[in-house]
Amino acid sequence: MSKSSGQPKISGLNDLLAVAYQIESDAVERYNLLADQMETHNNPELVKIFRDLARAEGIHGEEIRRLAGSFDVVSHAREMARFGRMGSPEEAELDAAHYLMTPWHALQLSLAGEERALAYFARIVETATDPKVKALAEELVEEEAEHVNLVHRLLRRYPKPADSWADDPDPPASPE
Amino acid sequence: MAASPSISIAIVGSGGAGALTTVNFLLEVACAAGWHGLFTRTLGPQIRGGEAAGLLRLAVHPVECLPDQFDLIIGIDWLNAHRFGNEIKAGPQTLVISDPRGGEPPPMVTQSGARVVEVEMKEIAKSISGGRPNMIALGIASRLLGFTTEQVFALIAKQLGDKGTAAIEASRAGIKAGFEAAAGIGFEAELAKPVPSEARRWLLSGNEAAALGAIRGGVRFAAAYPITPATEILEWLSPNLTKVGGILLQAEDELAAINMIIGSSYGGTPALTATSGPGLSLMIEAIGLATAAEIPIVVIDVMRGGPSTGIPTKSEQTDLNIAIYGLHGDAPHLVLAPQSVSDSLFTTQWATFLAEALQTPAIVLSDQFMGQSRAAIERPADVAFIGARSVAANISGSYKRYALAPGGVSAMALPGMPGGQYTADGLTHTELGIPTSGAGDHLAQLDKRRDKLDRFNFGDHWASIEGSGDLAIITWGSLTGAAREAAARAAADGVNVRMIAPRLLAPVQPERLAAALEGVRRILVVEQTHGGQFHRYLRAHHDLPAPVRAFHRPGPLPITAGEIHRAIIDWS
Amino acid sequence: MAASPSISIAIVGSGGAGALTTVNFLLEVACAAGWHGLFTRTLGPQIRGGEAAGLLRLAVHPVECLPDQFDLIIGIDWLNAHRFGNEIKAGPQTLVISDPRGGEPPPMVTQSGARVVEVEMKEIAKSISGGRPNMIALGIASRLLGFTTEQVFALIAKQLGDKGTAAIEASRAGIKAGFEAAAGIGFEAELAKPVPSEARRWLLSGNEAAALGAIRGGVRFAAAYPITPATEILEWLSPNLTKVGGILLQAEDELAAINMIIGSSYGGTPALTATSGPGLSLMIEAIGLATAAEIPIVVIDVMRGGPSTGIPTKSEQTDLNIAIYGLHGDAPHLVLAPQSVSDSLFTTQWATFLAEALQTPAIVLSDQFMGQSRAAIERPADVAFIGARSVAANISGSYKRYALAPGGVSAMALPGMPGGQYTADGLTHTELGIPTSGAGDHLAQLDKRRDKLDRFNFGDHWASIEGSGDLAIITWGSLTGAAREAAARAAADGVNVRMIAPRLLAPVQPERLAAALEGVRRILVVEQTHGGQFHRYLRAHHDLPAPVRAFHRPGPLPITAGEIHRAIIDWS
Amino acid sequence: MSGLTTRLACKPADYKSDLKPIWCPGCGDYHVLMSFTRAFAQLGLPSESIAVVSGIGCSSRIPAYTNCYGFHGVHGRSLALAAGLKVTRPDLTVVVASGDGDGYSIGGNHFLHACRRNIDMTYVVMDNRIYGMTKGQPSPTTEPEFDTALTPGGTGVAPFHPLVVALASGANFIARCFSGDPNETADVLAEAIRHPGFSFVEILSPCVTFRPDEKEWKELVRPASVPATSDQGKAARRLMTDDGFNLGILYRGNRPPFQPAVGARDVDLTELEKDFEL
Amino acid sequence: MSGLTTRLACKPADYKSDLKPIWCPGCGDYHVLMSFTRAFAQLGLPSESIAVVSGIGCSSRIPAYTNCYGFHGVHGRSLALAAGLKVTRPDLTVVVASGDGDGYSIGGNHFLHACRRNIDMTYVVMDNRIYGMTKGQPSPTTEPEFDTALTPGGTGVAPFHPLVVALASGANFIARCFSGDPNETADVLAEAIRHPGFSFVEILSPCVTFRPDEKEWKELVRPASVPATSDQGKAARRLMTDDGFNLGILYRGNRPPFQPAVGARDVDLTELEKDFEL
Ligand SMILES: Cc1ncc(C[n+]2csc(CCOP(=O)(O)OP(=O)(O)O)c2C)c(N)n1
Ligand SMILES: Cc1ncc(C[n+]2csc(CCOP(=O)(O)OP(=O)(O)O)c2C)c(N)n1
Ligand code: SF4
Ligand code: SF4
Ligand SMILES: [Mg+2]
Ligand SMILES: [Mg+2]
Repeated sequence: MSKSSGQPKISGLNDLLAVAYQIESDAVERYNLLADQMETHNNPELVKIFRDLARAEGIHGEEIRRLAGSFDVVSHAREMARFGRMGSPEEAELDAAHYLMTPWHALQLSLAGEERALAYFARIVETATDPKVKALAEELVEEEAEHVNLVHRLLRRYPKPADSWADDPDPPASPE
Repeated sequence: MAASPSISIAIVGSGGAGALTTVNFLLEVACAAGWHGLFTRTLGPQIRGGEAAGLLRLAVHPVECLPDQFDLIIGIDWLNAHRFGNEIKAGPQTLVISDPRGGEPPPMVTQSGARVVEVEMKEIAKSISGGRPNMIALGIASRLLGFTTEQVFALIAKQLGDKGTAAIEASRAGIKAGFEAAAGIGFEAELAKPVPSEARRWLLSGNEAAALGAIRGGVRFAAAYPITPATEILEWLSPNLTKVGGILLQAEDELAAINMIIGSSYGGTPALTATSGPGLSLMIEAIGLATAAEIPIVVIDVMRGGPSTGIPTKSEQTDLNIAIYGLHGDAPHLVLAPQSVSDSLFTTQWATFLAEALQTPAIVLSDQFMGQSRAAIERPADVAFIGARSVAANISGSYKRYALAPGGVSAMALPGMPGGQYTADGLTHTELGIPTSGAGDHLAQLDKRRDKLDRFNFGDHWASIEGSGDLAIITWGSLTGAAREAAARAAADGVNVRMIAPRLLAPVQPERLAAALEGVRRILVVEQTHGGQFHRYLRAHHDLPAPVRAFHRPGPLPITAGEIHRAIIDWS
Repeated sequence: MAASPSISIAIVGSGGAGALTTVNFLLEVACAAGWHGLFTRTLGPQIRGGEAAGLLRLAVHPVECLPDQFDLIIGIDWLNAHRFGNEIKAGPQTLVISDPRGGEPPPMVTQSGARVVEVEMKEIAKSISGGRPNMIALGIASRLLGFTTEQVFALIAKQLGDKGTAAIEASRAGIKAGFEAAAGIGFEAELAKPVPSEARRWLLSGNEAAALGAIRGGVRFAAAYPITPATEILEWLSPNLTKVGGILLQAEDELAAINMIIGSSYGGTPALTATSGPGLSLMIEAIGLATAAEIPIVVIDVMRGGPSTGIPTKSEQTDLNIAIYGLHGDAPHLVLAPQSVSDSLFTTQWATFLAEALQTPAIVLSDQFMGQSRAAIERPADVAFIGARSVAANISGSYKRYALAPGGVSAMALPGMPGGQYTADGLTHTELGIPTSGAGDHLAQLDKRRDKLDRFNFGDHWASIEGSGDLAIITWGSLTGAAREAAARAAADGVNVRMIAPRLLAPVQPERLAAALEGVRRILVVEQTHGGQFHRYLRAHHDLPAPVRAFHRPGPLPITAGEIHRAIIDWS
Repeated sequence: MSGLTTRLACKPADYKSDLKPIWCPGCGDYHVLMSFTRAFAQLGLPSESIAVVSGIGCSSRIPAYTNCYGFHGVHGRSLALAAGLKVTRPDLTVVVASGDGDGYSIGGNHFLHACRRNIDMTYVVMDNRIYGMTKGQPSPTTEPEFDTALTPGGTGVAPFHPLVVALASGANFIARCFSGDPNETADVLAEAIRHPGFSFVEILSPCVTFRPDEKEWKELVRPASVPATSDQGKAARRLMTDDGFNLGILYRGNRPPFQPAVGARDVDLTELEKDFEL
Repeated sequence: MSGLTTRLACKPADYKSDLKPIWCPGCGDYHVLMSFTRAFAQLGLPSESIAVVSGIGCSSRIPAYTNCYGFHGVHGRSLALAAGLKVTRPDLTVVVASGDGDGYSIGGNHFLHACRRNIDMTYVVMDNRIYGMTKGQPSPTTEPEFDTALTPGGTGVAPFHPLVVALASGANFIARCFSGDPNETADVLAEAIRHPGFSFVEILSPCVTFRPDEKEWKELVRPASVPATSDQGKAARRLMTDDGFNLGILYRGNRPPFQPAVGARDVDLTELEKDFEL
């Protein structure tokens, strides 16, 4: 399927702030959703990882809100920051989730998100005409790059699991 | 403590922990060593990754019910285990092995007074390449139960043969580590030595047993619409019917499934469908058609918690009413209930035989507990109940499909037979099958259909009747095992109890029940319903010769021998 | 011979002869003159042109059952009339008017000892331009019954007003000719003078009465799938619901119909469907859903001969079992039965009220006899039973749809109410409506649904209780009228009989029945089934305090007062 | 069509039973009965090798009027019953008879799935656009403005397209006939029976009693102007847009019929026990 | 769509309940839930003015996961239940959620007739070509060769074309979506809700547990290359021949929705008695 998509149009600093905020808050929501799933499906290690990731993204979001000062990024984001087909760049892909997934998988998801966010802001850096927008975008690129590095570092602690990671000797259930 | 004739183990662990597989391994090891056993699963609402527990009871004799309490409970982890509530009863005698990294044991354990021993199963597993905590649990349990590593390894080699040597090695290492971890743990319960026996033994579920029984009885066509907890019957039948020249068709819904089997049987091929409460509801209209048109069919209803969608994964006996009384009009038909995993084979086979012999629908009331439990049983004997309906031969002159034959059963022409052409009909009909609204024909055909059931000699299989006390337990279905055990315990207390469990629920056998109740002075009716359906049903059709107490409660928790025992003592 | 309080007429004729219309005219003439009456039709299997008979009983008091025998039988023709078998009983007292060109009178007439008078109705009609033999029959009957030509002409003018003067003239001429033809015929039976009364009177069928009762009780939505003999309920409702702001939707099948009414009621609009046995069978699953999800609905089952397609045009009481016991799981719900054409209104209204008050399905068991008979009745009083379910108001905090309220009935939020959002569910659920398989929740909700029915005070309407003898007839439904008449006849013989006819069949009212049976020494259970369903049902739920005889037989012939009277005498 | 040997020189009368129809004189179903017996005679099938299966309705009364094996089942379920019969008795010729209420209203789901399943049988719907047996309620093919007691002023609901539904569901042979032309109908029926897989024949069969207006049909029907296609896309478009009065074989597919092998049955059942042995 | 006034500035989260889905992580239905809440937020509907009605299946669990009024009824009957609700409560927005088993197998008949009836509601089928809830049996859309325990080696039965069936039965709006694109799906859903009459949205929603092969769907789906048509003949041909992976609004009809007038209810009931008076 084509990965083209409608993306919010950035026509000023406030727009970028709003979009950046929205990206983080979408990511928070997504990580929390994944954490909920892991809670329901009895994978406590992953619950913790996703909650941590959500918390981290939440902190970024708050930073952006602080950056915006008195401007209400939250409602501005709701009005203009709608992403098309592939969704918000930093959202972890839901369909990659698995009840037996390991920290390595979670970090792969996170890495992909950070990389998409990095690419997204990098494109704004390239295309922006408004210097203030460009400057903020550069800052965001740097930050995302830092996140990418952080995830890479974390990944060293969690090597790729064996191919049998999803093996479940027990059969599925049929609750209805 | 002296060796006990039975011992019970529960292993708890959430999705992926392999709790169920472990219990299954334990069962197989025990069976290979000559013990009997019964294995039930209990699961959370998730399809994958839910909390799970395997409940196992091993014994020197065949096992038909769960224990009152577990002797050994192993928590590989306790995530969401509180959802099992009272399903896994522990007591001060219980030994609990708990992985401290697997969360808090639930109240059912901590409040029971059970002795809890912590073993870091996950950590131990990590130290083994490819190690899994459930193999540690298997090792622990095996040692505590008195199995040898050789016994367990032999099974592993057989079961994991196709997983490669690395997997087998990892499992062996895990089991060994489990054995070591169990070394210092005292466990008082001890299972008595198996009783040597020459009997060939099987390990299977009630659903599988019922399916095999149907084939033995002659079924060669099945129509399937999946529903929990009956699906396994259909899934077992599908490849196995093919092996015996039969066919299974997946239907679009239960309305289609029931009509498909009527079509098959009309054509001469004995046919079956299996379902549960919601599906049975949808089949009601056509079961009435089969009754009126005198087409033999077998409908297995694996009961689950009701009403409506209810609790699909748990057992109850609450489809008794619909099975017996559910058809509109006066529509006598057969209702039978197996009494154990093993008896599921016999009763379903017999039901098939009876349906064919009496040209009428037979509803077989199994339940989730019996249907989905796996038990080690002695191979059921081959019995002579093989469906052979009365088929018309050498038809000459005008053929009367619904002739008023003496026993009520008239010979059936099958499509293809010259001269036998008739139209099967759900309308009130004459002996020729022609629609009529005449009072005489209506009455004659109603009499015919009633009499063929009432006058048939069902023989001794109609019920299990055991013991001779003046207190009689009347129960049915999968509660028979628990009632039998309760009676044995009461006998040990000096209270003689008679147990009567009808396998044939309809048509009623009033003389036979009266004879079975001769001399009885107290009656205890035991059933797993909220409304006391079985009790009401007994009252409706029998003059019970002594005061009655009705002990009944709904699911989802199985009624235990202990509960029945208490009810006996209270009523003695 | 003294004037009799009731007199019965049957007019027989095949397709086109107008037998039914003639009887209807007679009924209307009699009603206009102040008598009461009950009119039943009986028909051959053809859709058009079949043999038909109109059976009419006129009386000074409201009529609720057919006679044992007819006083006057007019055969416009006798083509295929033998098919009516015993439906039109004649005896030596009977006068039969027969057209010699209409074929041989059937054995039921010729073997009865009845006096047969030949009148060439067809020939007489031919002599009149536009004349029809049924108008001759109308004239004959009218004169024999003692009506005047003016009375008959007045009706003709009203009924045929839109057919033009030629048609009216032809009819008048025919009637006059009939009067003349009857001049010489002696007829001993004489109907007593009507009892003057100020009561407003209606002429309607039980099906119409039930439909009006439903609307009075609050029904504003109906879903329809046609089936004999319930279709008239739906056909009457369709235009009439529109008049009161309601809607009728034709469904694709009964599965849809029942689910549609559940949807309507969930949204707050009281709803109904009407069907007969085969359709009820298909509704069973969803009635269970409504029970579990606590959605009030009303299902009218107009019973016909069963099982299966059975005898669609004839009456039986054989859907009692399915109505009471037909749901899978433990699923208590309401079952009610009207006792006459007139009572169809009250009972259906009350059923609607109760369903709404108790948030549960109500099945109303009418039957073909009551449903399709037309009767002159006194306008039933307006009663206060207007559905008003407990609706949640001012919801704040978390809304518990299935809260364990003291009476078992919890307030229902309706879509659109802020804060009341919940999901109705057929799965076992918590008070919030969330699916669960917990034993505690399951039991609590089963208790709730049982208790709300058991603890409700249904008041005196639960049964008709009449008389005070020590022999009690227990009966139900449309047999109440015949039983009442039998009791009256027995009283005339000096045998005092108590009649108990429960209008509320479920939940059972054991204390009330016990009180009603105080002092009784013999019990006669009367019902129209083959299997004795009602008798079994009474045994199941009540300790009947005296010896019981069960008098039951299937349809299609209605059970008469005479038969019940005989059974009383035999048992006294 | 069955593998039973055919009988020579069969007359249509050989396929009629002695039972006299309860149908109203003038009913289109008399013609349909005639077409049945002519088609059977044309195919020379032994009458005992044919099973005629139906539901409930005037049209569904047809089995007992033939001299074949018959099943007059419950309302709307004939196709399911026939499926169970045919897969276990592939030697029989199975013809299913239905009405527009029985087949398209209550029986709609089985129609979808019978088409999909493509078992070798012939499905005949006598469409009179009304419920005859229950005295004139609208069916799924009734015109939205047609007035009835149950739906005064009409249902307001558009009729559906049974032939397109059949096509979309996988029917292998789709034809429309008019009862008033029993010879042509017999030919199409014979062709439908011969065609492997699920054949669907919609027969316009007027109800003189509740739809006297349908007498006009004989003026409206016409043979389809183009021959049968086997192109599903083309057929879909054509059937979706036709006016319901084009007659003939309109679609003829070539999906192989569904027939699981019926194996030898006298096998040793102990084979099945192996899985269970300890 | 309902006439209730819409609320401004609704967030998708406002339409989610606290209940945690039992769905397997990775299941497409999580995305569908997201699309539901986004569509509702986009339309700004008060959550209490929406009713989500379903049958039984994994997909049918969705009502309780929204913060709307919900009905989790019996298997296959959601459309009928919803019809009774919507005609008597035209003020509500009614969305019906189903699976390919619930909707096309047991529920097939109501699908046909809901399309015909054209009541203003939106019907969403989460098609994963399998029975998820009962552990992997084939549905009407399952490929014939797909192997399952119940049908070893496959059913051998061709899948049917739900979109053509919908069209032939009278659906007024027909779309196909992919769960993996929840924004696009939300847009289509919002459009479907807005569209008067019966709107049918088939959402390809992979079952990771019993159909891991469906992960490939994201590579197969593509926006339809032509815009929605309102020409039934064209639509029939196009839908009959497409490969099942063309996404978007594929047919948009303009039949007026069916909604009998709901009149004033406080009328004098004695009016009704006139017919009976002697
Ligand atoms: C379950 C059930 N519902 C309803 C009926 C009543 N019924 C009998 S025939 C019929 C409709 C028949 O219409 P159609 O199939 O078009 O046949 P026709 O009489 O027009 O030939 C109905 C609704 C029934 N017999 N069974
Ligand atoms: C009457 C009835 N028959 C069968 C079932 C069992 N059942 C529950 S869900 C289901 C199939 C669900 O498949 P689908 O609609 O595709 O949903 P999915 O789980 O794939 O989302 C079945 C057969 C039931 N609950 N009720
Ligand atoms: S009612 Fe109509 S369909 Fe039925 S027999 Fe008469 S004419 Fe034929
Ligand atoms: S079984 Fe399949 S459809 Fe059901 S929740 Fe799991 S992934 Fe989803
Ligand atoms: Mg018709
Ligand atoms: Mg599915």
